[in-house]
Amino acid sequence: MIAVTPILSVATSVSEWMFERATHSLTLVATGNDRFLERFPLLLRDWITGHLPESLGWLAVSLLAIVVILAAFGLLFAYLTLAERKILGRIQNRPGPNRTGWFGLLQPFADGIKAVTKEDVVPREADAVLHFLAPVLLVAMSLLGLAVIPFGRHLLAANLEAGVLYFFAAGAATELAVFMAGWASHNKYSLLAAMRALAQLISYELPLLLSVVPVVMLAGSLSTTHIVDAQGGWTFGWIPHWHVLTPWGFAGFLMFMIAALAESNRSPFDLPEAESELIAGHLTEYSGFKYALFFMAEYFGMCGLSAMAVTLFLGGWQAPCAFLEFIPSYAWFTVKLLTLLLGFIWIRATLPRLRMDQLTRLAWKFLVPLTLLNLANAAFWSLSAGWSGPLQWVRWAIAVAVVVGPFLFLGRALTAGVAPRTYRYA
Amino acid sequence: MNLLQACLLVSSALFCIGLVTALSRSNTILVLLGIEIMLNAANLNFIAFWRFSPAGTAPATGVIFVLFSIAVAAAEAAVWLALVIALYRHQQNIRLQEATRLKG
Amino acid sequence: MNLSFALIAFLILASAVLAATRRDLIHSALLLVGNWLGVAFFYLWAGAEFVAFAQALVYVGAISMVVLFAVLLTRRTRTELPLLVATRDRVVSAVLGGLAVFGVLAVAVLRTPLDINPAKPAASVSMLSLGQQLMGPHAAAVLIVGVLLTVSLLGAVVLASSDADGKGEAP
Amino acid sequence: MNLSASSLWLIPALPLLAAAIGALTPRGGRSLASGAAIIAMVGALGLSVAALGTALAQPAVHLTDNFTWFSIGTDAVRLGWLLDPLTAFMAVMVSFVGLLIFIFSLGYMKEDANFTRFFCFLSLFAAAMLGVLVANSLLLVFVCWELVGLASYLLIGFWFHKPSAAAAAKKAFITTRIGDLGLLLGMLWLYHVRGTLLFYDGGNGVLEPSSLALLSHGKIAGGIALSTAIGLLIFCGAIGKSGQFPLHVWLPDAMEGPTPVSALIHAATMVAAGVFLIARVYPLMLADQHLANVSVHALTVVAGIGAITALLGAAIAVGQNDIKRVLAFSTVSQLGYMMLALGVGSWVAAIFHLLTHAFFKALLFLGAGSVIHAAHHEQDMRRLGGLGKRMKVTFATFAVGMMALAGVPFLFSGFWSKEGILHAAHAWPVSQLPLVAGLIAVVLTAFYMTRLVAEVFLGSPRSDAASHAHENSPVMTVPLVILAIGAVLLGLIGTPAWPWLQSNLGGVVVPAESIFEGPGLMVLSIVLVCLGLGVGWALYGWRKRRDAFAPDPLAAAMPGVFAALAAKLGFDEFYALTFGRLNQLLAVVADGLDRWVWGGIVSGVAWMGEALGTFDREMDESGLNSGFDAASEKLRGVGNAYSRAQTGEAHGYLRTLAVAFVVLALLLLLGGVL
Repeated sequence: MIAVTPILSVATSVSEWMFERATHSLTLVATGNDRFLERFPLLLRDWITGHLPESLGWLAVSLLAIVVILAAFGLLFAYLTLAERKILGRIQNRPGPNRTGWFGLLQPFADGIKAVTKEDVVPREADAVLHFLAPVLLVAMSLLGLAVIPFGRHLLAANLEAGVLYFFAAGAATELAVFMAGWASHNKYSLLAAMRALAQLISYELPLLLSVVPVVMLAGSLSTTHIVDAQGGWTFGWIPHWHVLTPWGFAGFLMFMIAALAESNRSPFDLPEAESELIAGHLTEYSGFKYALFFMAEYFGMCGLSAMAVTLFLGGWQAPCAFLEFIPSYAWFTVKLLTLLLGFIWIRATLPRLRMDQLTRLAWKFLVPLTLLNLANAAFWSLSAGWSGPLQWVRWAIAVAVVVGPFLFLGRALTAGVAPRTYRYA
Repeated sequence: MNLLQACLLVSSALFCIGLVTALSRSNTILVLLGIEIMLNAANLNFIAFWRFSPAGTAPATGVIFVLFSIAVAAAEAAVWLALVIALYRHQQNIRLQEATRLKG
Repeated sequence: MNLSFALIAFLILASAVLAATRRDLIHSALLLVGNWLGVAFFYLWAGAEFVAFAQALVYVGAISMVVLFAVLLTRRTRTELPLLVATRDRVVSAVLGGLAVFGVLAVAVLRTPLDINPAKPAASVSMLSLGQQLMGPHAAAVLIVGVLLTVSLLGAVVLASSDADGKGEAP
Repeated sequence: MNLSASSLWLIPALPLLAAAIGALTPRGGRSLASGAAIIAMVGALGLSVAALGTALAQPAVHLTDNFTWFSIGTDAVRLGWLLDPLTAFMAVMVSFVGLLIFIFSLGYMKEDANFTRFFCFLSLFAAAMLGVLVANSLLLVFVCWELVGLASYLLIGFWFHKPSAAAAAKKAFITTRIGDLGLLLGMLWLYHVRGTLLFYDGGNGVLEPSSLALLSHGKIAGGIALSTAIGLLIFCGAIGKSGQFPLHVWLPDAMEGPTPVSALIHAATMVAAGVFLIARVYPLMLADQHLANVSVHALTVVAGIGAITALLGAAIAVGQNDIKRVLAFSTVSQLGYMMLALGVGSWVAAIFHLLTHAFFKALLFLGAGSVIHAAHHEQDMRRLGGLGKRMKVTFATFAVGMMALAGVPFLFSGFWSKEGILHAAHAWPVSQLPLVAGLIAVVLTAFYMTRLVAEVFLGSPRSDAASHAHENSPVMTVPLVILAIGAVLLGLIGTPAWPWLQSNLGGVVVPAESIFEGPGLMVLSIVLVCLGLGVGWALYGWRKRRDAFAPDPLAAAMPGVFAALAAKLGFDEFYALTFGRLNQLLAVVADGLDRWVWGGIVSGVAWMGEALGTFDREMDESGLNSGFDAASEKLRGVGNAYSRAQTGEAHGYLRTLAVAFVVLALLLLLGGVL
């Protein structure tokens, strides 16, 4: 009863609200005079919805978007797990899964079948309702953010004026779900993990949002489409105007990615599930499909944050060079997204896990001051937009100095007295 | 009864639920949560009045008021977390009716 | 329109009532999060997108965390305390007081003739104009809120920090 | 390459930025501080060359970019940047010579603990000097001028733990301040008369014809024109900065600073500022020339001072034993030449000599620095000797510098620029005395430079330090070689046969003549140079000094004259006895006034305050307090009664609030107010 009411209510109000958005984006389509490949998804959609009566059109459009996102990211999730296992294996000098299907290509489906058929164990002392709700809520919340990501020139589920804010508001609820999982399990390791997760998520929420603010400030909009449009165009036809290619954007991108690593509980920030200390953290008392749901949520969160990073800093679906524009925009988006996701996997294979105090120190003493400075830097960048001639160089020099100087200074100050580690008996 | 009045009634009911929570529960955290409910009820009113105000008046005052109210609520939450922790450290529990040491 | 309003109102009120009556503090807190989300949906229904997202971000993302932290940091055992007689008296008086207030408010609301303008478009305030208003006529208030947040954060740290020498504890 | 006047500020801004970086660098960041300084100078050089390109496109035009600094009432104080060939040539010279000196310092100051501070100050020095060059306002010039003074103070006193260095820094600072007072007065007067200090401002600047006509019309007491008075006051500043008689005394003492600093002061920056300033305000100095019935022309004074200084400096240099002091007095003498050239009406010749002098004097100083560095800070030429065999590069380059300074004919730049000055003096209608003084100085210059080279590089080593000296690293010798090449080649751009520099500097094409312009004078000066070299060789080169304690041959011949020259003609003692005494007397009077008169008044006021306070306190305690006590008791009683309502229970308060609200609302509702 408790669970059903909010979901019903959410469904109605959100769908009504989506209706207005969907009609809005429908009008946007007709003006496109680009290539066939670019419009192909839209044509497909119109062909499908064309069979339905006019009054149900908006519903079909919304449902179609949801189904496509679910299918695409579900498949991406499946093969991302495989890719992660394979890549980690190669990095650690072992083959990785290669028995199921060609090169192990059927492994994800085997895993899925195994997860579904396993027994769903709920501890006797556990809070049954919350224990059930936690994974559901987690997956739902990590999917919500994908609605505002422009996957291509015309591929956007909901064109919100406050899209960036919506993304982070939707993401905020995942912390709650992690806590619910930890608390409902009635297991001290789970609870400890939940506490850790809370502290970590609160700490990194701040730099994450602060590194986004410069982008919003420079683009002058919270709408994801506007932000991508603001990064369009090229200098000399081959240097794109992506935010990552400015001093503040580069610094902001790096800090956004660090905070995103922490927000999605990925290594080296995976303290809540540090197996050497906490068994499996908040996942300890979960098994079967619920366990799989947690994994799904983690990968969805990772995909969502990476997609946001692509949108905010890497130019979204824009092509890197003018003459490469013939390749459809969603292909470019996919390439950038996959690059970032592979970066996530690579980092997991490379870096050791942080300690709790190092984790919070990194957030509060390093990232937060740097992001604040970066905000001032972006303000300078926007104020000095009119400088030209030799002043252009001065502008770059100042902006780079504001990024690099504090980085060196803070880094030195924080590592002062910490000698480089020596492994005497290793 | 029109829609605005319905909104106002809902917010009044929410306010009273918050009030009852704050008055009846002995746990300090719940008392403070009751206060948060009352704050939300007030915000509800602002938005309701803004939504149904006659066209052409007061462009976005209600929205801006609620934004500031939310910001103040965030500040308040930080302070009351500290208060609860300080209270807990002093009397080893967080029952509000026992926190009477400053009585004259 | 009215159906969704009724559902949202039901969500808001039901979650608030349940939160007020649960024994388990964690359940109360989580239900309250539901209540706050309901309020966010109400804002969305009313067309105040930005406020709705801000509400979700601040209440669901931040204040709920603070609540859960407070609960976990002050919890001693999971066993519930017995209901005391003094508590029962207080509950009764509280419910009576609450009903009285609600009665007064309801009468006041119902007796006031209120003109409404349902023809008003939903999202009448664009993000740009909102930002210009905040940075223009309300810039001073934004600054003051910033100062307030900083001061309250510092104050909270001072309040919650344990006294280093141990002498600051009350006797 | 082109650089507009509005971007001109970047030239001084780059070294200034480097100075800021140097100031913020901790002691360990040697490479950061020096790297920033050198990169900034390279940048400034590049920009200066670009500016030169822009200026040479239209040599006769003064490109300006003026802006309002701030406004008071209806008046606006305006500053600006100025780009003409004078600015551009000077900027190229300053940044190029400065760059080489910076590089040399890398080696020279390698062992110093305060390496980063040194480069910070050097950059500040260069920035201030470049600021003087690009300013289009006397006010801005003055600001940078004083910054030059500050930087020189910091650098001369760089080794402030040496008492002599600290004293020298103070002396340099105070002496130049005396001149600056004149400059400040002249500036204020000019502002009072014209209401602006911009040089060129589209017809309204102080150096433009309308303003000059106004200034030369006005006459003041003593029968001199207004422009003469202002010009002479501005010249006071130049006297102080450029070490002219009678304020030349600080310049030799400035040798207490590290040698690269001496090179920078003497070659490129500080002393050049004075000559540059006069060249900059030359239209103002020239404004009174057409007046016949005045008692004195400004330029006559300039020429006189220059001639005296040229002669005096050359004479005193003969009697010095410290390498750097000889060079210092030679600078005094050469600056005298430049002033002389300005005075006799040829500012182009003065700037030409300034440019060539910058190269060979920087070369000589850096060469001396190389010697000093190699000989473990031995500066007394009697204790050196025989270094030519051990330090071949230094010797060769130093010899080039010496010949350029002495004016050895045809090949060396100093010859051409000096010839230009002598010809200008010869053509001066007022008097031939400056020419005579210049010719005597030519002999003396050749003589003392021969002495210096013979004593230091020839013969045999006369101390341990000298016998163990060896050549320095390339970081020090390469700048020497570059400067030596410059010292030879730079003369070629200003020969009478191809007066490229002269034509471009003034914006008026100077017709080319044959190489041997005015053959009589040239032959005379060549003969005089040979005479000086010959006498020098006869006295010092023919029979070399055996040991450090042998008497100087000249002293043996003329003991009285030599002693007087060695004592610098007693200027320091004279000043100490007159101005120093006067100052002390004033200080005693001021001290007495402070201690007895003002101190007494202050103590009296304080005593009165104390007495009033005592009276007040007595009144309070006896009269007012009892009344307040009674009132306080009452308040406390009320408070006690009121505090009973405070139960300490938060629930209770909230309940009361709710009930009160209901009651109030009911009252309003039933009362029909709503």
